[in-house]
Amino acid sequence: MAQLEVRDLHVVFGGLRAVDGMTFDVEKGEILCLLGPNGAGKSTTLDLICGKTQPTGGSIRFQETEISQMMEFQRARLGVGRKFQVPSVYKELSVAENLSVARSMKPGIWHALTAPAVRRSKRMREILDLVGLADKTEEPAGNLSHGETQWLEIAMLIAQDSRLILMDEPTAGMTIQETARTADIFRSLSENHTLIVVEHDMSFVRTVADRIIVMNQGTLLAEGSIEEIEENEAVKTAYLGH
Amino acid sequence: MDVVFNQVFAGLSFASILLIIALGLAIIYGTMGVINLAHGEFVMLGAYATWALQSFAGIGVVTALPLVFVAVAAVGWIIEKGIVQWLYHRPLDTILATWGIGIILQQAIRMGVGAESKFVRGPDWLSGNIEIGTLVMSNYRIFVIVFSVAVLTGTWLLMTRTEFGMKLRAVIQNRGISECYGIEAKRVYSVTFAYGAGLAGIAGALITPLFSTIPTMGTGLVVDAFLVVIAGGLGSLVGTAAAAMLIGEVTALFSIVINDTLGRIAVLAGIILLIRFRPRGLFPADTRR
Amino acid sequence: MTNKLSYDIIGLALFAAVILFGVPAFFGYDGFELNTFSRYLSLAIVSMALALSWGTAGLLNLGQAATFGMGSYAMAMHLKLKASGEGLPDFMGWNNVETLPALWVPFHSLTFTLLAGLLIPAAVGGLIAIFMFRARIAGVFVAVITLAFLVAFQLLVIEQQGFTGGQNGLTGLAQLELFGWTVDIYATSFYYLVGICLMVALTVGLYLTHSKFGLILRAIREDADRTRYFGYNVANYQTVIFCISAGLAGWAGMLYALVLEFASPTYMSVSFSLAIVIWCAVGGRESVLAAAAGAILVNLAENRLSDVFVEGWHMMLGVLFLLVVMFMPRGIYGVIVDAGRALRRKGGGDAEEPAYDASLKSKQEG
Amino acid sequence: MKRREFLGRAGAVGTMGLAGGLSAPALLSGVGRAYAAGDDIPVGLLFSLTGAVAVVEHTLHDAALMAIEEINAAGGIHGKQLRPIIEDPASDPATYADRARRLMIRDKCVSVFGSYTSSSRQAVLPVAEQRNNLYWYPTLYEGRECSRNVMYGGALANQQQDILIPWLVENYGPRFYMIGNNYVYPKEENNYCKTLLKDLSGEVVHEEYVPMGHSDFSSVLNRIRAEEPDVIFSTLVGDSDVAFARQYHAAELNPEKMPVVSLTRSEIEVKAIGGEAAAGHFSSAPYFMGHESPENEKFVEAYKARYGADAVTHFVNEAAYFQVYQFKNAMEKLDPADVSPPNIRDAAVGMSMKAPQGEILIDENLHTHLWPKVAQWQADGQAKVILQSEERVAPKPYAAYPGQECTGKGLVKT
Repeated sequence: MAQLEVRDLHVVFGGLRAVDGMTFDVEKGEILCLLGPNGAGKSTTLDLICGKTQPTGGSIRFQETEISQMMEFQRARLGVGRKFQVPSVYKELSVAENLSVARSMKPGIWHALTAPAVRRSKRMREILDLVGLADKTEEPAGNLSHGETQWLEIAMLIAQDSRLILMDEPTAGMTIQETARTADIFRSLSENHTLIVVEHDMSFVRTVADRIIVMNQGTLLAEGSIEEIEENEAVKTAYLGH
Repeated sequence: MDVVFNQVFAGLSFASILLIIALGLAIIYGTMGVINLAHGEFVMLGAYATWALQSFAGIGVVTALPLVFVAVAAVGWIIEKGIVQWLYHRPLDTILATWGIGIILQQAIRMGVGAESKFVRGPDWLSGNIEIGTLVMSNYRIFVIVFSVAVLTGTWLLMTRTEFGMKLRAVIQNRGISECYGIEAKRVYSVTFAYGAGLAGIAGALITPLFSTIPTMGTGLVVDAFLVVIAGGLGSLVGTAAAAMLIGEVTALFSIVINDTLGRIAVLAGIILLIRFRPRGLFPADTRR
Repeated sequence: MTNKLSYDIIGLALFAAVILFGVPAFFGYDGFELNTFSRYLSLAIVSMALALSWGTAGLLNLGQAATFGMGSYAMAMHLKLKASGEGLPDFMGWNNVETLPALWVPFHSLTFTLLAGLLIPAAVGGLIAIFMFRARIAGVFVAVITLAFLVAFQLLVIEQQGFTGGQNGLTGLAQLELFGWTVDIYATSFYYLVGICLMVALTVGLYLTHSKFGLILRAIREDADRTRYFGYNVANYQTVIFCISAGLAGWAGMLYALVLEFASPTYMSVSFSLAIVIWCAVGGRESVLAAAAGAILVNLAENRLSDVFVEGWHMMLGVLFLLVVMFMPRGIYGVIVDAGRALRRKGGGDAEEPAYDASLKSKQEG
Repeated sequence: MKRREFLGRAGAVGTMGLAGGLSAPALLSGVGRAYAAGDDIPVGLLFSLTGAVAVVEHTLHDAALMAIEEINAAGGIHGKQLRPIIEDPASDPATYADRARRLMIRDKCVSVFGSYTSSSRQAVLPVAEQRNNLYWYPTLYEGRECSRNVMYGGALANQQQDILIPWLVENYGPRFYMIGNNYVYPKEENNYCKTLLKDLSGEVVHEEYVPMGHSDFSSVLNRIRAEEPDVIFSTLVGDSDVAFARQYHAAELNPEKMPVVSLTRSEIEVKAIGGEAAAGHFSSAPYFMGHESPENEKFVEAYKARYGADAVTHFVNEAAYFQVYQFKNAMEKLDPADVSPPNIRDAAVGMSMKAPQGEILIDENLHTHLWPKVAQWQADGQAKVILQSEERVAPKPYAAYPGQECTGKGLVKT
């Protein structure tokens, strides 16, 4: 049984078939990269999995549970995490508070009512060290640089500890060094987590991807390892415009 | 049965007044997302401007309309320039700021003109009624209905047929991109706010001969007008017109079936439900904001 | 965070010292002055309740006066029944109501009344919240719906004269008897009762804002969608804070009815509801302490200035409010925080704490 | 904590009320002083100078203040000047309660004159009773109240309707349409009217109540058209009354066929309605500005001299005026050492005086014996008295409720 099974997924926006019959599996611990030209439906696919968008048809099974009709927070509680294209940290909250929000093993109200806003745990310390924000815990996230904001967001994903992490262009705007470091982190993440990554940076994809799916006009165009994809004629035609 | 026809007319009359007030509000809200709680005070200013023109210059209500429009639009323009434009990124705070403006305008009138009700004469040539069988329609109210339709049409033409309207719609769609094409969004906002205020002024001028002209006259109307705007759908003129009609008629008909108060409560409850289940209103405009 | 917590605890202690010891001593335990002040204290509770939903969770509840009014009516109903003895409350007779409505019967009991004044507003607030937040209504729509609810509710209370006393409200009330103690509203003990209620409310408010619950609410205020993807049921969080805020408002309403010795539909008017918003904004919506202080300060100013500037007072209030919204969106609290930071920067340099300037940019509704 | 002692008409001056604050000579602080033990007699004036009812209450304030100054100019009471302490309750019941406490507790006024609406009287009542003070209330009201701490100067249902209703039935017909604002006064007046109509075999074709401040009467007028009543019996107040009268006129209904008979419309509402629209309709009250008596001539003249030629007197500010004189007469009967609110009350009972409306008397139930009149409005905004009660009518606050009576010992159930 694959960890995530997507079957014949459809969504229509005002006549536009944004995702049109996607079927694929994702195995536990895998890093899957989604490629495709703009408007191919990559981000929409992530939206459908995390619940931002409701599908018009098809099924999504996560760890053998049908999740396609669930609310976002219910999916999140099952272990589906999402990082958006636009960095979305809480600018008004401090770094430590951001992580505390992200650390949501017990998202219920009763727990929230009895817990302090920030609990300084060993795990938190480790995560902050990992992303290099240990000396900025009290800083409001709004004051961080663009790169630091990206790191904070990744730290939040680690803190959230989702089994399946959906990422939309995680390296956008990063320097080469930062990208490399991100790749390292992804590799270490995939020991315990499954990742689906939408990414344009091919060198990054080459370093991290276990498997690649290429999408075009809402459908699955090709699937396979990086080498297989680079050889695929259909991909060349559609994606590279030859 | 006679009562029903007369009530339909009464509802139409109420709807026409609501429409003119709501139009200004709808344009301001649709364009800038500003909940203008001072709108009722613009209506009140229009009424007082009419009163002043009539008592000091002998100008009749109908002749005064363009002057009142310009006067209240000018006030709106100043308020936009001085206060509202600084708050566009804080929509919740515009509610509070415009409430403050409302208090100030009301108090200014109270202190400058006095709190007592002012008397404004309706135009003589519109006094009297048209009677068709048992249906009695006041000429002045017919005039208000016709005028409101004219204002609606005029606004629609302005939005769709003029360069300003084109710019306005462009800014509503996407402010950033419009500015790249050389549209001065700030200017468009000022003019729009002034236009909306001017329409409220006209509404005030039209209702003074019917109601009492007092500093608080606008406060009650603004809640209704707001609900019209939201029920109609953001930035949709057709929606605003339809919602005004609906609310006017439903209020009028409820008021004979139950009574005025319960009718009003029922309408309020209906609108709350509408917002809940159709947050984009009856006729949402096809814009992504 | 711990810093902030310790400041808040110091703030609460100072506040308690001023209210419980400073004020009575300043007025020489004069019954009239303390009675006037206990009115402000009950208003401070409703203001801090608004700070919880508005400041913490970003939900501008323009219908706060409705739940406040419910509390005041609950208390007044009990005292009216007490004053009427075996008979019907007088106004029911005037409206040709022959038997005591079922709604009124349980208010014979003081325990029920005290619970009802807290729980009925909380339940009503909760219902409205569920209604709105399940549909993900946010931003200005929350303000509009709560405002419309307030208008409708006040109309209903005035309309149903036989049950509510209509325009005149509930008057001619008995004195409250609390565990054998007859409450004299001009006594110092009554002032302490109200003062302690305020302190309890503030403690609850501070606890909430410093708990993870408060943190999640601030996260929701900033980005509700993002918070959902962390697994938090946003609607539930919003509903709970709305309930708590409404319950506290109801409690404040009960005290207010005691202080003024009547309940009136004007407690549920739009202008009163917006006055609560003004107090909260002037003090500072982010802090329950500041919001409470704002209510006391504005009311004190009104008391002292409104008979000097009879007509001008309303104008001054409007201008003050406008200035606060435009230039001090965080209220007096914001000014103090900024000043404190500037002072520290000047002195130490290392303890630099960055500005939260962007902090009040509410999210534009989509 | 400086206090404005003597405001004059600051509120009406229209410009900043600052003038009022500055014109305040800080006299002695009132705290800690026994009743009237000082050099002057502190009395409270509690009329709204701002807010929704300020238009009416300001005229009450003006009349009461004029009476106080007349008394002071004539040498005061037992050589002591009256010291009016003015508070503005801003048309808000909560503020009435607050300001009443200031006057009765902090300032130790021996009496407070104030207010127009029922809700404001109700807000003042708890403190007046608790402190055993005296509240002089000049307004017509719904009755069914029997407080020993309120001096009621206005007309009760029986004083407004007993001569009116039979006359209407006789001259216009028995079919009444009742319209009023939704609160206790209109309901009580209508209850009483219905008992009168029953004996005259009249009928009520429709009875309805609109919210306070309601201003669109299209539906009401449609119903009136459909019902064609003989009389429109109105208890609309303030702005609602103004809007109704205007719209009635604009709808070209005929006052000769269907007159609006109002218990609440006075010169002040007619001023806002416009004489033309008010002409031909009726009001019932114990006083109209056009009433001919030497006392009234003097009152109107003084009032106009003080507040301008277009100022109007009406049946509520006449009472606000004469109540101050009733207070003075009672005070004069008392030994200065005995001055206290309950003693003033006891001294006032049974006392009669010549008021602008005629010779009036304070009943032992603290209400006033008055001279009911019915008047028709003219195009010039004045009322022409066309029917006057031949005798002074005693106040019966429980007239519509047999078995209950308000006496000098409070409410008695028989």
